[in-house]
Amino acid sequence: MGLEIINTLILLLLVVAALVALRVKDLITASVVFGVYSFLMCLLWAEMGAVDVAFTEATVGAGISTVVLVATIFNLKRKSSD
Amino acid sequence: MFEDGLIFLNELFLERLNYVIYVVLLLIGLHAMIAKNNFIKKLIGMSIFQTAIILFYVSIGVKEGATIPIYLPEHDPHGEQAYATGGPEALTVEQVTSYANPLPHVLMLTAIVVGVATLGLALALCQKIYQGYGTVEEDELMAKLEKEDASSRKPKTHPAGKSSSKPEVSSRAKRSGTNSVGKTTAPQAKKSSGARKTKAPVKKATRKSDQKKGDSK
Amino acid sequence: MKNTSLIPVVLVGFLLFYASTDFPEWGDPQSPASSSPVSSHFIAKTGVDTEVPNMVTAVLADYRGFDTMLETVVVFIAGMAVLAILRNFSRKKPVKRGHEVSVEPDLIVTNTVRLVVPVIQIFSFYVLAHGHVSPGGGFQGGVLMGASFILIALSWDLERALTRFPINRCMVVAALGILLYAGIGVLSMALGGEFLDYAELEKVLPVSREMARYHAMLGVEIGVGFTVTAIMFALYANLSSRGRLEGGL
Amino acid sequence: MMENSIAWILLFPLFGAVLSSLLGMANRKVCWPIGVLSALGAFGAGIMTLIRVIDSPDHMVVYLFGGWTLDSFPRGVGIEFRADLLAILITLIVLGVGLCVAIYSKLPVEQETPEKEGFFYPLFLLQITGLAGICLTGDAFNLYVLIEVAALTGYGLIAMGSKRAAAATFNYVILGTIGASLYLLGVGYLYIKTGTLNMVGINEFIGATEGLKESPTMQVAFVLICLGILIKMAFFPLHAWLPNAYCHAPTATSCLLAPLVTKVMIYVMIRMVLTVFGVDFSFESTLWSSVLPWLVVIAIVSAAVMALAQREIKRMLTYLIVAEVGYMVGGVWIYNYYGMVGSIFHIISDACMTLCLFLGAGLILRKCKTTRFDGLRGLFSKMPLTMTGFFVGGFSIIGLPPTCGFFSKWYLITGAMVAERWEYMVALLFSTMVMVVLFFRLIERIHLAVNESGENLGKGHGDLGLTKEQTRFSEGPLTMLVPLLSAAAVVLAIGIYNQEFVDLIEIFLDPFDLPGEPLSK
Repeated sequence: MGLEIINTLILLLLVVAALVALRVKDLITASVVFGVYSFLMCLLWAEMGAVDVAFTEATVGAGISTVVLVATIFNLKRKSSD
Repeated sequence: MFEDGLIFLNELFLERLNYVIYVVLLLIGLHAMIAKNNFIKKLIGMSIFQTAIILFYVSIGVKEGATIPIYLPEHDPHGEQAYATGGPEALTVEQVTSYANPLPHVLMLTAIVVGVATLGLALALCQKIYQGYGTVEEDELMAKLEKEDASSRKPKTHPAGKSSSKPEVSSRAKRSGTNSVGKTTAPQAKKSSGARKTKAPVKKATRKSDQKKGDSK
Repeated sequence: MKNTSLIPVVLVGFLLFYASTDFPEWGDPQSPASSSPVSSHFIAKTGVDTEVPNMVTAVLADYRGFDTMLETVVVFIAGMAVLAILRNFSRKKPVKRGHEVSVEPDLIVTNTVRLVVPVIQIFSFYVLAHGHVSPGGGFQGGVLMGASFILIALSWDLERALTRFPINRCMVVAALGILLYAGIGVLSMALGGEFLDYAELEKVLPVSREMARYHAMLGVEIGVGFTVTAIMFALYANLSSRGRLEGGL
Repeated sequence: MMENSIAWILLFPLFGAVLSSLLGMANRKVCWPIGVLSALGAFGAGIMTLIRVIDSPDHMVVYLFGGWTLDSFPRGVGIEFRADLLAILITLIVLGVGLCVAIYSKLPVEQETPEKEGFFYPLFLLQITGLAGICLTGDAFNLYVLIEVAALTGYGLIAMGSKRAAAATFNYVILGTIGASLYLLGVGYLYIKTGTLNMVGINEFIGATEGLKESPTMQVAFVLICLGILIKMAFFPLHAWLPNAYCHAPTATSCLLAPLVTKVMIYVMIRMVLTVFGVDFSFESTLWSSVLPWLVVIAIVSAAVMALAQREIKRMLTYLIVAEVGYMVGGVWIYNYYGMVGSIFHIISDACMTLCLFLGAGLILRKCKTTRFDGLRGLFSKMPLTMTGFFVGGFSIIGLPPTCGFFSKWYLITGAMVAERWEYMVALLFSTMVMVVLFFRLIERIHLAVNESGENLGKGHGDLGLTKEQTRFSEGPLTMLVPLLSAAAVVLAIGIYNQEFVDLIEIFLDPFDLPGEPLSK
């Protein structure tokens, strides 16, 4: 039962993180929140028994994707219109 | 009828929360890809869309009470048990149910890789668009593209053969052609907002340097 | 505009909710996906077929090795395409950006990185080589390795990272990774099997058919690791400097 | 070599890509020969496989990667390539077009994307790998990976052009990813219900399990897969990415992508309908199969009208592609024998004629520096061979005998008549009329000096109104002209030997229970 509560909590946080990442106007914040989203996703998968997928998501989604997004945003405008 | 509904809701929100949340995330991502104006936001939406699908696949692989798909020591092909019996043996049916299904995990490893490859490529495209047009906002880009089209068309038209129907045709062609994902904008509205906004980047360009200095540190 | 773009979203959402009423029980071991002969075979026989304890690695690199080769190719394509899009050979004139600042790298940061990078790199080798037994494998190891170079670029500057791993060498390493992967496949084809039929490698390796698969999988993972390391770093190097490969963030 | 010929179809371009990226760093000059040679090698392997397929008793060659043979392992443990007659025919078209464009690409690449040969040829060859793999694979998830291989190389190849191309590609990336992801989701739904990813395995499971055909999950899976593929093939309301992407792409890229990508996706749809879901399920899952034919009619008519509004050859051709996609999708959903034959035959012939037109447009662009209609005055007397090749493609799109376009259209119309789908037939005839108008307007302009408003600038009988400069004979370079002329020859040859192709298609369609009598019986 304890696991299910964690599961539910993560799932709800995921939706929150996704909405925040898409709503904030500052793109750096958005990409960091997206990193948080990826990491929550990674936790969820680890909990569901997909350790390899979780590992990959931790390195790629929370790591490389965020770094590459930030690197790009530094070369563009930081503010978004929506 | 009412009780059926309650049972359904209970099932939906307690046992199948994963399936609900994946659909919600997928729709959030899809909506962002279609409706967001900023390209980076579109790409974040794209990643959310893809991870939602991955979440769905991983949910398929879950088995009640099963462990991760790595052999426990007693089934390890290089473990003591295997040496004692002279080699690894196939698992029995009961033992099979004690491991999670590895196939969706494998598929999703591939999908994650494809996702990051697409993201990298799309970010490179964003930079190239920004180098060319100074914006990564869809409406501003559309306005600039229309301007560019109009100016590239003018000098080539023959002065004698310039017919009155020309501009109408070209705008019609564009309406059908340059329609993008966010094709739902009425062309009229796009034009007016574009005209308003085209002035902004000029001003911003001068301010950009100090603004960015502030941003970077 | 917001409202019209909701129409496809609502339609897709309706479809998906409609379908999910019909899914099998959550986590049911008897559901078609979990009880199908294919996944039962993976769970029951991976040890017999390949002697690899981590089923995911075995399925990834051997049973569905062709998929993984194409996945590596996708990574390679991304690197090539980013280079092709961003490199501008005709105009070499550097464009000075507003936010570029020329301060010395921070002492604490650089010294920490100096300590951390070797650890990350050794860990990435561990992840790659230990992928048969624990979570991990070529892809994760490669990403970690690439991340260590990105860390160098972040804490000093891009030039410093590029002197350690020049962009041309990146592309050579990436291509070599694919060559290694496909080469193992072709070698097994030359020895009389199908493409990627690692078991045939027993003819050149002093081990059994199962262990030949085991070792060939390691070779394949190394190939994946090569490509991913190089491309992840090349992606960062190009994206952070608009393809000019200098300055960086 | 012989028994592994299917693998070599993919391996030649793969190794060619790796080699040309490695050697291209040292010397860019070697990239083109490597590209041509590996395309040639793949084509040879394709021919070899075709011979094997025709010789084999059940017209099928199955190749199991990794040696996971069917007699000791369950089906779907490894990845399977299945070359039946349809698959190998489409593969050969892919490889042939690839070879043609590889030869053609030498000069356009040097001119339009200078110093980028080391990137162009690897991406070009991997595109061929991806498309050929899509045709051959027998595994639903492997198909997704190959679609992504083809898509990513396509993005890279298109965006190599101008900055405008990058803007067009971005839309392609977003829509293409939506399409591929929807396909992936559909495969997930299939997997949750059937527990296998192998196409034949899925089909057997659907046939063997009671009540699976009525299950909502299967229905939604079918809709999602179709939706994803329809986005990828630029079916009319979802076509927004195509015209801009192909217009602004470098010449060699548009010559490779325009004939192949949409057609290969239609092949995927046919494969899904026939092999994966089965005829019964696909055509009797009520809602979708009654909506689609009407969408097809709208698609054909509106794409034809939009093509009519264009004043530029390349852009006009892109809308023609969208209209042709409507033909082929319609042919599949007529749901009878002739429609299916017409659809498959039209994939083959449309690939050839689109190739012809785009190669011709590339040559025109090189000579005139523009593809706008008013820049083409009197081009025929300048480059007669090029224009002949171009118009062979044009006549084939209109559907004049003896080009291959006539015969495929003939089957489509026969199918529509037999199934009494009059609305589809009217749409077909309407778009044929539009194409007649389009091409004869072009012919007028290219033969005579006619200005934008249609007024002839000539002085009288026998005077075309051309200056000396405009009539000086100057054909394009040989590496570009030869592929164009051979493509034109192939268009005519397929038209003349159409019966042989139809026979092969009929052999393929024999086991599927489609309504309507086969022609040969």
